[in-house]
Amino acid sequence: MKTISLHDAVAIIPDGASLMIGGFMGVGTPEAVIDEILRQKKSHLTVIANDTASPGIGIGKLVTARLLSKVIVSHIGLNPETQQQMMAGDLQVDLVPQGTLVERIRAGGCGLGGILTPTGIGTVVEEGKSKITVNGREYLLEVALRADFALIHAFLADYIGNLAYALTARNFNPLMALATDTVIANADNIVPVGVVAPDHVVTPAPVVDYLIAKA
Amino acid sequence: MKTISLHDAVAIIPDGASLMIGGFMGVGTPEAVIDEILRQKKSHLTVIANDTASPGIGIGKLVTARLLSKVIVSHIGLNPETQQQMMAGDLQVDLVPQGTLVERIRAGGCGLGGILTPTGIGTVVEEGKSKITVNGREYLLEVALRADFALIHAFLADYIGNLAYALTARNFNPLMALATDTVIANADNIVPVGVVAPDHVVTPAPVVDYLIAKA
Amino acid sequence: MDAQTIIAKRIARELRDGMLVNLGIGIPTLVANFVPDGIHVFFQSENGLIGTGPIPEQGMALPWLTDAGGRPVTALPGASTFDSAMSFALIRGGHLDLTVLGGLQVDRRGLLANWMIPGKMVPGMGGAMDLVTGAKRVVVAMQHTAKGKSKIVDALSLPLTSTRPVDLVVTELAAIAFQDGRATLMEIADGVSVEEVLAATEADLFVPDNVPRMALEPRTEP
Amino acid sequence: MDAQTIIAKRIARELRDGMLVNLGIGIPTLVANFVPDGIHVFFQSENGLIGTGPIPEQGMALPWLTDAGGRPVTALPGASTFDSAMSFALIRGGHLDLTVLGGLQVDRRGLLANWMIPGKMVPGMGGAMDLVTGAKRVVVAMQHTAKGKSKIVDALSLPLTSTRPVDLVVTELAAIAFQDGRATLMEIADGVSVEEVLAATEADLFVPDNVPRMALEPRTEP
Repeated sequence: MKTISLHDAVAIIPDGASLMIGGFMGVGTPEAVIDEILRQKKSHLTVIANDTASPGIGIGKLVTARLLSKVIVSHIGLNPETQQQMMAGDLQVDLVPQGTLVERIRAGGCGLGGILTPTGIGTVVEEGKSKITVNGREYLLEVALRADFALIHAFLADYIGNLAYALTARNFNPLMALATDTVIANADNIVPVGVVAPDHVVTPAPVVDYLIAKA
Repeated sequence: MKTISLHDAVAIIPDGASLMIGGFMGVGTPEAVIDEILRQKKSHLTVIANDTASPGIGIGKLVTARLLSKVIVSHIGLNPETQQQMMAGDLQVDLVPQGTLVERIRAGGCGLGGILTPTGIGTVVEEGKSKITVNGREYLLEVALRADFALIHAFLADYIGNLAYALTARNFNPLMALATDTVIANADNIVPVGVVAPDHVVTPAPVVDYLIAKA
Repeated sequence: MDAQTIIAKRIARELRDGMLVNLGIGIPTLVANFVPDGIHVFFQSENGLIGTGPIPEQGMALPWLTDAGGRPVTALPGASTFDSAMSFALIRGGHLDLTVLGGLQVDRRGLLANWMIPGKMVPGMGGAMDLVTGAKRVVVAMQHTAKGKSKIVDALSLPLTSTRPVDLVVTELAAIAFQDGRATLMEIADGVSVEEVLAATEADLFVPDNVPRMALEPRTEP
Repeated sequence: MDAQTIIAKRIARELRDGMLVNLGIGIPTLVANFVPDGIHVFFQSENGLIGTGPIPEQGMALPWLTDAGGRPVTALPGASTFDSAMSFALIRGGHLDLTVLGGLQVDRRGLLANWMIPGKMVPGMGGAMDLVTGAKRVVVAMQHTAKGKSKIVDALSLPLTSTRPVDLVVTELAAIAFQDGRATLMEIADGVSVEEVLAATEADLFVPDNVPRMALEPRTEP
């Protein structure tokens, strides 16, 4: 794990990269990292996240600035700009049921090839996918999802990279922290090693590649 | 959730039931529940657990008392009695790689039909199972596992059934607490509601059916 | 009483002590205002919270304690928070006793469409497909008609949410149960006749000899 | 120096700063005693711990802080604990930099057998299949021979652990690397000749022109 400046962390990300970004309607999204991506004008990004938040919030800012070519999300209902860019053909939007999205990300992080879920059977979601029957019930095979970078927001980090999250800002963050080649974490608080009880660490230090230093 | 005496909790379990029992080499196994199963002489049980511990410890006591007809575990190396009963044909032992066992239990608790794992491909573990290729890599389809009862050991419970675990006594417990029809929890400490921080609850109260009262 | 309040009060009568319940955005959220005294219900927000409490008082909100719509909420004593994998483990794994969702259309067998209007409105399914597929009981809270057209239709014209039929639809006019592939008129609202409900409903309804009034007062049994 | 110490000291030279490492039961456990000064290695116990520390002092053990063999350990500052699903997510998901395991046999291509002797000893695979399949680097720590017979064989006679070959085998006689399906004699222990290693090895070994001595002193580079 390396401690790194906000500028240098974002500078690592090339145009065209795929990013998993934590957060649920912007809650638990590393907002400072989003702002720095805007400042450095990264482009043609693919974003995997629960949703595109709202205009002016979190991933919504990236949509408005037209830095994204594709999003894989469960919900865009509270961001009319995402819908407009999708309808206009400017932004590819892959909609995935939320529980399936989270399991696909988890599978990517756990070395699993995929999972069998009953969700989506008989709906448009099943198009192009294998169906497998287990104990008389039909399931969709949903394959693992990985990305180049994970942008993680934590409430607490220690100086070797252990992370803990606060309340509903946890959401997709700990799952994404396992599912990408490079993990960049931004924490509200960085504390000395040993201060977070082992039972309260949610993301173990060794999976974090970069921890953004406090400015 | 009902608070229940140790005697009454175990009395619910019929002979022939399937039990998921938390613990890793006995650490995190609800020892008092094991002792009460012995006292009530439940028989023909199927046990799903990481291992059969050692003679005189945890699940090892059930093996020695010959109360089990089948175990689904990853490891029996530290319990010679399990090996002897297996060789003699008195106990059916299904050996499952540990990471596969935990994912099969997790799938059972999460409503998934199964998962695709690379573990076991090309070994005796693959016998009788489907192989599925995803992105050029071959995986085994391993199906979900459920049981009638989960016997859970926690460090902390509150009076509505929220559970938290201590250090390496967590292991399989929180996964098993989702994967059975009836969840019986025994905690070292039962504390007032509101005393455990929401971020530190590992097993949410609504999944616990019975909490064993302190004697 | 307005339509939303009628619907929410009726659905609150479905709550039982100890239930784990997920309320969708819109009318379903209102159900939390009518939990009967003396019972304890666990409300789950799919963004990772059990024990969702009321909207915080002025000045006491926390930006990272929110409901699934991103609005600040409170947490009741005994609340728990967790990641999205656990949240959907609870939903898909059969641990959720009741989900209350909005609907665009429900067909005569109880099949629900509630996540998109092709070419017009594509919010995405969010957690809806998992909720309908996985919850033990599914209740739809919606107005009976939209722009004069019945939302309880013979066949869906909008994309399906799940092959699992809903159990109950509650509108401002009626409560309709779906069992064995058939829609049954269970209750009619005060001041509404069976004929009015039938006229407002496109799907065939089975009408028992005696259709009671929809009760809205809190249940007193546990 | 006894065989176990030779093997453990040599494998400790594989450790690098910041690595996440899993040590199996037996000889592999000893590797933790020889971590070079100045580097920080995260030791994982697959029962749910990163930051495993030494055996506790007398009277300071806790029965629920143990290694994968159930023996009390300590936790270093910065340790974390988690459930078995997370533990194997780390192992199977490619997050583990190095795993050190015992072996019964390794074949000429590096395929490992280490979990059962049919009809004789069936401990079960525990975490071994996941560890060998998922870790970035797999090192086997074992004696070169058992009862006079080579454990580095032409073809396995015991059940396979994984189709993924191991990277390195370290014995008291030699270090042998497996790459591109071929076994290469990398290093020979002090006082041992190439001929002695070849005589004790059933599998064909590629022998480079110059085979250096196995270094056992701690690495000084980070």
